[in-house]
Amino acid sequence: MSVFSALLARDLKLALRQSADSMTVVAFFAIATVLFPFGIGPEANVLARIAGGVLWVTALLAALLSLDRLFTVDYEDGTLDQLVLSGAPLPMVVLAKVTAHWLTTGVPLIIMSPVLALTLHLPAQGYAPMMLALLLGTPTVSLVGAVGAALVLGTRRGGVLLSLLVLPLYIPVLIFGTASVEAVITGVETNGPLLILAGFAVLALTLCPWATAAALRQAVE
Amino acid sequence: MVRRMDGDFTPRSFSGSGLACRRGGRLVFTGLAFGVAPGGALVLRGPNGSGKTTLLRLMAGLTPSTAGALAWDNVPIDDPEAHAAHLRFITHLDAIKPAFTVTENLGFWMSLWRGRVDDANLARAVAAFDLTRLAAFPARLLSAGQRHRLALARLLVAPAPLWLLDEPGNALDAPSRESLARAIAAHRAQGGMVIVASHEATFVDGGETLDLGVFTPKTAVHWSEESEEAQI
Amino acid sequence: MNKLLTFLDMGGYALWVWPAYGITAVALIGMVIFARRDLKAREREFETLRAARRGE
Amino acid sequence: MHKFANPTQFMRIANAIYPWAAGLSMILFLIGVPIALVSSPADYQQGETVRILYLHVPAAVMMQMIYYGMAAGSAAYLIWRHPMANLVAKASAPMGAIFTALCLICGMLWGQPMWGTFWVWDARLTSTLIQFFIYLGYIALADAFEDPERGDRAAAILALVGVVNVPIIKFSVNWWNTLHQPASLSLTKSSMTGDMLLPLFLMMGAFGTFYIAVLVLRLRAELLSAKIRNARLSQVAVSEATAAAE
Repeated sequence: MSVFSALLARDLKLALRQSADSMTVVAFFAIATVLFPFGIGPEANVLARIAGGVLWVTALLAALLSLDRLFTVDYEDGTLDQLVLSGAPLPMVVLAKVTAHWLTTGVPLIIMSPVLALTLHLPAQGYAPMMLALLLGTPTVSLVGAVGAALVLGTRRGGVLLSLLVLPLYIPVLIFGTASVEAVITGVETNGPLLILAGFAVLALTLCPWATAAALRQAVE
Repeated sequence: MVRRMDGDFTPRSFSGSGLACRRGGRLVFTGLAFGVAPGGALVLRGPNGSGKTTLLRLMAGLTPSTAGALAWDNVPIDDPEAHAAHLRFITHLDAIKPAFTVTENLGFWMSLWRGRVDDANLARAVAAFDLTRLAAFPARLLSAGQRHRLALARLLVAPAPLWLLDEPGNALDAPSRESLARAIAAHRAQGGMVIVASHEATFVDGGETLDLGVFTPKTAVHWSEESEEAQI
Repeated sequence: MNKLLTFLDMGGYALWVWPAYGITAVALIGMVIFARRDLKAREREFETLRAARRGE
Repeated sequence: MHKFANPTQFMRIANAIYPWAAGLSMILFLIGVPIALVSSPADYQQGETVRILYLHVPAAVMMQMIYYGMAAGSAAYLIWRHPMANLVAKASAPMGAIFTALCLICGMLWGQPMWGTFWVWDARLTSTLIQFFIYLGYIALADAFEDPERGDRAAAILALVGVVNVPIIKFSVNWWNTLHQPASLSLTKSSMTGDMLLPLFLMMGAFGTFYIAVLVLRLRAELLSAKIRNARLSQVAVSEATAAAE
């Protein structure tokens, strides 16, 4: 457990020291969302109809951008070798890094989302489910993304390749994330999509750290 | 003289036998054996490409061996995580975060390996490599030699019986080599072991030498048609 | 003749049925041709390497 | 298991299978295509377009079988370090991608006359499209490393991650599809009659044996490139040794 807390504390401290990195991700989230009214037109009812989906898609892309650097820096400066040799189970190390990633990018995205939802005229009853869905969905995004980020370590075209590997795997989260917002707006009050998102999170939490650990181990071989 | 720290290790011997390793389709070495007793030192020598770094990474458990086994006290290793906890590995890369100060960098490794930061021992590790003056500076301001000393100071923040050092003398000036020699001597005096890959290991006193050139497979140098079949 | 025309017409869906079969045929034959050419090229490369080795 | 781990043994068996697979595939195509195009009846709802089904469905089956095969091979490679298993996975991936593309193209060619548009977000077509991206990801990752062994291992892990995700993606897409537009007509939902099953099975057999035959060719090529790589490596070693001796 000491490895988990030590690594989590270090990553959070680093993120705080280089807070511009997290800010950039949130700024990307904002600018990408704001592009939509320009592309689609400012009619309130059209925007309200697509608000949930737009926020989810841009949040996924923003998270993806930050995932590129999840292991790369540690890989390039030799820290990853040392972390593999930390004496603790590697999935635990992965979990610490993913938790830090979620706290420094997932949480800011959740906090930012209602502000952006305002600009898209999201109906009032949509805010709570949207934030709840992001809260349940972004951990899966970080966990699944970590597998991809570990797999592309040392490749010639890391970032683009990462999107190709990970985005198809994000589709289930996107479907149920958007559906939880839409279910409330269309009046079909249901927790089904949210429960499924929670199920995905549990599944990702049990499987992804091991897959990521396997990928990291072969990256440092 | 570096004083003993709490949570010390029990001296044990470290050995390997029948080791072979294939990298990128090439058999780097084969039939390699070595042994280090508590307090012992082993210097790895050999021409470029003879696998010094590969052997160190194999000893650390990062690279799997194609054949053979490593052992503590002649008991083969079965748990890579427990094995990793018994060693410190200094690679070509310094694993330093430029945004952190010298103390913070070392403090992280200390908390990772020992669960908490012990200021007295941390200060001692910083002093051992003559970094006290720089302790509060962010690592991004350090020169290459200073960064290397900071990486070496990691050896002292948490005790472990086996030190694996890959070319630790590079980028060090004479006084720093002295510091490294002192640290190694103190480590060995406690029953620790050192395995160094180096061209001129002036900082290791009376260690044994392992020439890796001996274990370079001859068949790989002279590609024969019989060996085609077996290789993939 | 008439029979052949009705067959080719595919009940008015010729524009979709024939391209489907055509594209599939092209893809499958392409796979075979590519695999064979690739294999031949590697065999040649290997032979030249082996010859160079013998010539030393 | 060990018998197949040896490339020479494995290829001996594979080469023995090759003429049979190639011949059988040719025969099945020669029987299956005329039945599919001529003697099988038109569907009462879809008319003659149902003939596209005899390509679409076998391609879909191949897409799935090849991916599961790749995942099994990757697992064997990661667990037992079985080199041939990985080679099979690597050689299969581009073929899987082509079958997936064929499945999509045939689905679209069927969709235009039936739905009036080439693309409808039909559950099956959508899952196929996602599967296509998963294939592309595998191929891109396997090819992205300087050291081919690293690419092999990374791609093997990805194949296993993908195989866990495929059913989840299918479930999600089906759920999403029923939520948004209950599809009234689907290429594969038409009631199968006995007359349709015969050409369907013939074409499936033809596709399957075709895959095996081409796979053997591709495996031979892959093995040769491994040998070429080794030969080049030892050439480098020889020139290094000669330089040292001089």
